[in-house]
Amino acid sequence: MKKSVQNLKVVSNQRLNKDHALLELKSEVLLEGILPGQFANILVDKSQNVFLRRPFSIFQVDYKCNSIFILIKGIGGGTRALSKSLVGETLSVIFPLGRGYTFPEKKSKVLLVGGGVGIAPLMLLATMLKQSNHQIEILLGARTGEDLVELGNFAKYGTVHTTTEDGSHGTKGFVTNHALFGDELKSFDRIYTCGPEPMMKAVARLAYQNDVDCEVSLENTMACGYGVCLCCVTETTGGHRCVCTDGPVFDIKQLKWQN
Amino acid sequence: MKKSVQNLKVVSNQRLNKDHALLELKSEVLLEGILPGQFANILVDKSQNVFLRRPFSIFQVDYKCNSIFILIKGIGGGTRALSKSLVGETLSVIFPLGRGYTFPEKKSKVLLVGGGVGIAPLMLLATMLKQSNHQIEILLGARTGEDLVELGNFAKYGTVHTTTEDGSHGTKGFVTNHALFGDELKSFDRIYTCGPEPMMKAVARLAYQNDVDCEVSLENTMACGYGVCLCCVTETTGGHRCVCTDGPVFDIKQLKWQN
Amino acid sequence: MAELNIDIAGLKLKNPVMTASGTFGFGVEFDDFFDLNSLGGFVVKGTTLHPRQGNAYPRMAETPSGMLNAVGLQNGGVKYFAENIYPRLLVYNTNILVNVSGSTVEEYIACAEQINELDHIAGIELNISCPNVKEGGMAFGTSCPAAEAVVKAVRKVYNKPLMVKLSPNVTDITEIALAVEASGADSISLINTILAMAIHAESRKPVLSTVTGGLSGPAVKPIALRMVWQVSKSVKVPVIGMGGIMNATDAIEFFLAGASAIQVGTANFIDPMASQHIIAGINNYLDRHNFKSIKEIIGGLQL
Amino acid sequence: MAELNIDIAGLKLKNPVMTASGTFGFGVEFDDFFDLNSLGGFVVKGTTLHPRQGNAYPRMAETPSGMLNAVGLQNGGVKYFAENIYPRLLVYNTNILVNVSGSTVEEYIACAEQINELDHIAGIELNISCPNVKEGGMAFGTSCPAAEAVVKAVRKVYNKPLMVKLSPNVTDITEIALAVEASGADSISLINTILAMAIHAESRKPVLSTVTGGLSGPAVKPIALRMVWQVSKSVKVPVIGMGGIMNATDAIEFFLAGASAIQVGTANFIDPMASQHIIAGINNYLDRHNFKSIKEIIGGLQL
Ligand SMILES: Cc1cc2nc3c(=O)[nH]c(=O)nc-3n(C[C@H](O)[C@H](O)[C@H](O)COP(=O)(O)OP(=O)(O)OC[C@H]3O[C@@H](n4cnc5c(N)ncnc54)[C@H](O)[C@@H]3O)c2cc1C
Ligand SMILES: Cc1cc2nc3c(=O)[nH]c(=O)nc-3n(C[C@H](O)[C@H](O)[C@H](O)COP(=O)(O)OP(=O)(O)OC[C@H]3O[C@@H](n4cnc5c(N)ncnc54)[C@H](O)[C@@H]3O)c2cc1C
Ligand SMILES: Cc1cc2nc3c(=O)[nH]c(=O)nc-3n(C[C@H](O)[C@H](O)[C@H](O)COP(=O)(O)O)c2cc1C
Ligand SMILES: Cc1cc2nc3c(=O)[nH]c(=O)nc-3n(C[C@H](O)[C@H](O)[C@H](O)COP(=O)(O)O)c2cc1C
Ligand code: FES
Ligand code: FES
Repeated sequence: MKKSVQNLKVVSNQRLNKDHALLELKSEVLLEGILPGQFANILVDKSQNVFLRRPFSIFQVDYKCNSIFILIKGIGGGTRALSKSLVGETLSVIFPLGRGYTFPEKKSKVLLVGGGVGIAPLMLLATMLKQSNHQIEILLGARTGEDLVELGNFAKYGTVHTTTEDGSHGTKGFVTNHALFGDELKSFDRIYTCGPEPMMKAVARLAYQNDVDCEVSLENTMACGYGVCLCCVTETTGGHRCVCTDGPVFDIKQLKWQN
Repeated sequence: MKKSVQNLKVVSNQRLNKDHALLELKSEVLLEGILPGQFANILVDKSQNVFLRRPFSIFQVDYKCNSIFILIKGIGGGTRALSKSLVGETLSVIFPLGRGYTFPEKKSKVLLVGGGVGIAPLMLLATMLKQSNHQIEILLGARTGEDLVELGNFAKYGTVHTTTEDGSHGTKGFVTNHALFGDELKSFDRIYTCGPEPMMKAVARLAYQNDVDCEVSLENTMACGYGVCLCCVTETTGGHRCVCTDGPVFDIKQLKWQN
Repeated sequence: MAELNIDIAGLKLKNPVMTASGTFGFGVEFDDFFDLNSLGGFVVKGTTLHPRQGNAYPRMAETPSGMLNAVGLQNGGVKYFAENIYPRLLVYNTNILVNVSGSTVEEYIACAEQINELDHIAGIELNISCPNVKEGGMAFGTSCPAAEAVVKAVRKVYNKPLMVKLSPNVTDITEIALAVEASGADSISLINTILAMAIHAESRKPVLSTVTGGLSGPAVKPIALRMVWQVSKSVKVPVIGMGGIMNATDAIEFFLAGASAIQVGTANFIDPMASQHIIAGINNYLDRHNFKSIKEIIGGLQL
Repeated sequence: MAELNIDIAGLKLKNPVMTASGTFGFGVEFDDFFDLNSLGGFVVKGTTLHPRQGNAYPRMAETPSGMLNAVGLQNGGVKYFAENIYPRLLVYNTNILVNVSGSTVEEYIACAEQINELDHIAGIELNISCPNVKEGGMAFGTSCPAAEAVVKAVRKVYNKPLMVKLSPNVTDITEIALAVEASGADSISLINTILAMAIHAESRKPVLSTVTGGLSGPAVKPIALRMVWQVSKSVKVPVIGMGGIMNATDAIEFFLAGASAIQVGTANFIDPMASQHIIAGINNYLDRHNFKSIKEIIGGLQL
């Protein structure tokens, strides 16, 4: 789908817990072929301290209703204002942006690892992997059990495992403390991950060590979101590359994350 | 009442016509002795292009409910955002500010002349003049009949006359075209006016010519609203004076408006 | 419909709206959004003689009504531009300018010489004002002798319209403007970004890898407007104004202050369609006020 | 509760939060809002030898995240201050500074001499940076020799702490800072407002009666922060930072950049309680990060 600036109508805003909201945004333009990992850059016009757009993964696409879903965790002015969007309002959204996760060519066993709001791009990914009949294990980490959202929906697409830092849900610790990162790891054909950078680096390190393919989705701060400001670069084997256009999804082999 | 910064709760927001709204704001602090012509400086925190507070006359005070009323005409970012305030929200308001209209010492015949949203300070003025049994004539001017608001409430306090530029309500023309500004003008002890500056200047000129006392309420742009920035000055017989603290109400004799 | 076309010392613009270097990529990135031929012109990314990796991430900080950048002229070098980008620009029928930077006068010259060979490039915007590189850059734009040296040198090797872009980081912008005019600039564009800084209080670290960066966006508009006004009163060559222009009203302010054309920069990030809305809004303003041509409002501030 | 007290070259502040000249009246206007003794200090309105009417209305323009002012040092003159305002300030138990301006060195001297007689005034903030007056004002702050002349002259007649306030409208702020330090300044405050302009597109007129005015507020914060950082690395005297400080986070940024104290300016207009919230917020920050004293974060930026 060609990127464009659209005014999308908020058709629902579901509060999932104290700081997560799920927005459904309806488009007037026919949605087509949005890839998991692609994102939307949303204007925040009701917060005095926000100037730039804010990028959000496309959490889910409902082609029947012609709407996209955005999962928002309120952490600052922009995300908090957006998470309070009223049904009926319109939001100015540039989408779809960036390169998404790639799909395995043959039937594979894949591991999706999400940390915090980094679970956002994994829902659409899980949905589409399931359509191609891959075997999917999903590992979601958070600080506490209360911070874990949408487990039920993830369960539709694969086996869901969890870790929490306080042990209130699933394995206690970080995602990489989970048994999946033990001997079993080698059995996966590919790992897809998104979350805080230290988490993704830890996942990437273990993927390297176990020689498993791994794609990560970066969250560098962005000014434009479509490749013209050169603000969002990450160091790659090919030099500085824009996370917004060459990513946000990168194969860890492109990144200098070996150690 | 001592001026203070308060968070006032919006208890009602009534839309009067396409661009006028009437807000009722409830205070936690006991309201006392607010004078007509005094104003409130309100923070606009939901509009990206508004930085400074916006000043508004105190339209009415309900001491029983401990609330003040603000009449807002949407003309730009600040007024439009405020006129959309939701019931239940709080607004940061500094009030009461400035010097209000003064009251005649003896029982008098007074004329209140309001133009556009300049009618705002006249409602509380009319209310309080009525309490002291003065004889009150109220002349309200607007562009069209649709722009005239709150006529019914004004009628509780005095005889209401109107002028409209298109003649759709009352006398056609400006307020100074009304018969009240003919021979009858001399019969008034005092004129109180608020509205666009050209209107107030025309009223002041006629008041001078007919030797009638006249108080005007100015609307200079303000940064602080309480006398510390010196941005809102007007030229007076005593030099530059702050409209926010020495006014907004001035006796025309203080101003250099003779011609 | 008022007339929007304007001649900027040899550059024939169909309308006075251009887009600013570093905020518009190579233009091609906007193909999805609108037809680039609708623009008066566009200025491509800052180009240098040699390829540059630019500065390390983070290169951006959001600030009140603005942003800092410290991109540091990341680009493939002029040769890469000529070979890989230039061919893709041939399809556009509008004025394309290349923004040229360098660390030494020699680099400026060598880069300009190569651009002189590119027929479809309408002109050079000489960047003597980049605050985000260690050597050269802004230094050329903050002293009259340095500015004169580089403009004179490039003037000698470049035959087409030469627009010189000034740095706002100076005590007296008119001094530099006059020096640049006397040295052969055909037109003057301003402002580049203002040297500034952002700190992350919680981590006690600078937000940018380079500590300081360049401020742009609406925050700088009042400063830019003042400088455009000062410069356009001082020089005879046309002035191209920029700095925080977000909408047509902002653009009109710059024309009134004396700009013959404007560039849209940071606004492109907030709304890729900004330049389009601005063109439409200028038209609307001229019609509403019964002006027949954009020329009638240039320098039209009523004192 | 961390320690907030700090010594600024002889000025003993109970906390590092002052309020800025021209944004705090004579202080007395804030009595309704809070107890002024809670402040580290406050700087009263710009005062000149002779009374000044200031500029004509309009003197103010709102801009994105900021404002322009062109008050033009309206004040009753130093004699009026000494006779009518000073007596009202005797009740306060905090550092009160008088901000002194002049059109000539002689005026500065005469004004400072009279303030030298006022026991309850803790120091002078020498304003060599006002962009809103025709003569003098900013001119003293934009050239080293002029800055030196005025600071040396005032230093001779004034025995108490002398804070010199710099103009940001310069190519290299450290040059001026060093000149001022060498000439006897006990401390340096910055920044004053940035020369800027606003135009009303519909009426095609300048918004301000003076056409240009001084920009303040959050819009300038990144520029102010950069200058405070540059200056505090260059000079040995304490630096007092200001420019767009709206909340405690902003204040912390200035301390990290090297400011030993800060001044709250335009924020007073948005919230008269701003300085109070900032004091509380600084306390909270220090506690959260386990700092025992404000001194631990001054210049604490981690590069
Ligand atoms: C491609 C992409 C996809 C994303 N998808 C989602 C999503 O689906 N759901 C979601 O809730 N969030 C997502 N994010 C993150 C989201 O964009 C940020 O949380 C948001 O921009 C923060 O805006 P704010 O105004 O709320 O916070 P701000 O006030 O801007 O920031 C709050 C704090 O977070 C820090 N911070 C903010 N962003 C970053 C960053 N990128 N790197 C380091 N520190 C940062 C700031 O320094 C500050 O301390 C995504 C980001 C990217 C780049
Ligand atoms: C003491 C006082 C009492 C007031 N009482 C009321 C009231 O009760 N109800 C009410 O609706 N309004 C009142 N006003 C006017 C109100 O404050 C302004 O309409 C408001 O500040 C405009 O803000 P905005 O953001 O909507 O418009 P902006 O976007 O700030 O301005 C819109 C347009 O109006 C022009 N403009 C705005 N204010 C002024 C001004 N003061 N002088 C000249 N031009 C101006 C601007 O230049 C611009 O062109 C009062 C003003 C004062 C000073
Ligand atoms: C991310 C970014 C990159 C920039 N790169 C360049 C550049 O390469 N060359 C240049 O002359 N100006 C560059 N600029 C400056 C802009 O062209 C423009 O002069 C400045 O941003 C002010 O305009 P604005 O406020 O409309 O953005 C850059 C600005 C930004 C924000
Ligand atoms: C309305 C107004 C009047 C000012 N008057 C003076 C003054 O008389 N003397 C002075 O040194 N600075 C004056 N200033 C500058 C402020 O003290 C301060 O340096 C500047 O506004 C930057 O800080 P801020 O962004 O926090 O306001 C004035 C500023 C404003 C907004
Ligand atoms: S965010 Fe602008 S290039 Fe990526
Ligand atoms: S608005 Fe600040 S003094 Fe009147």
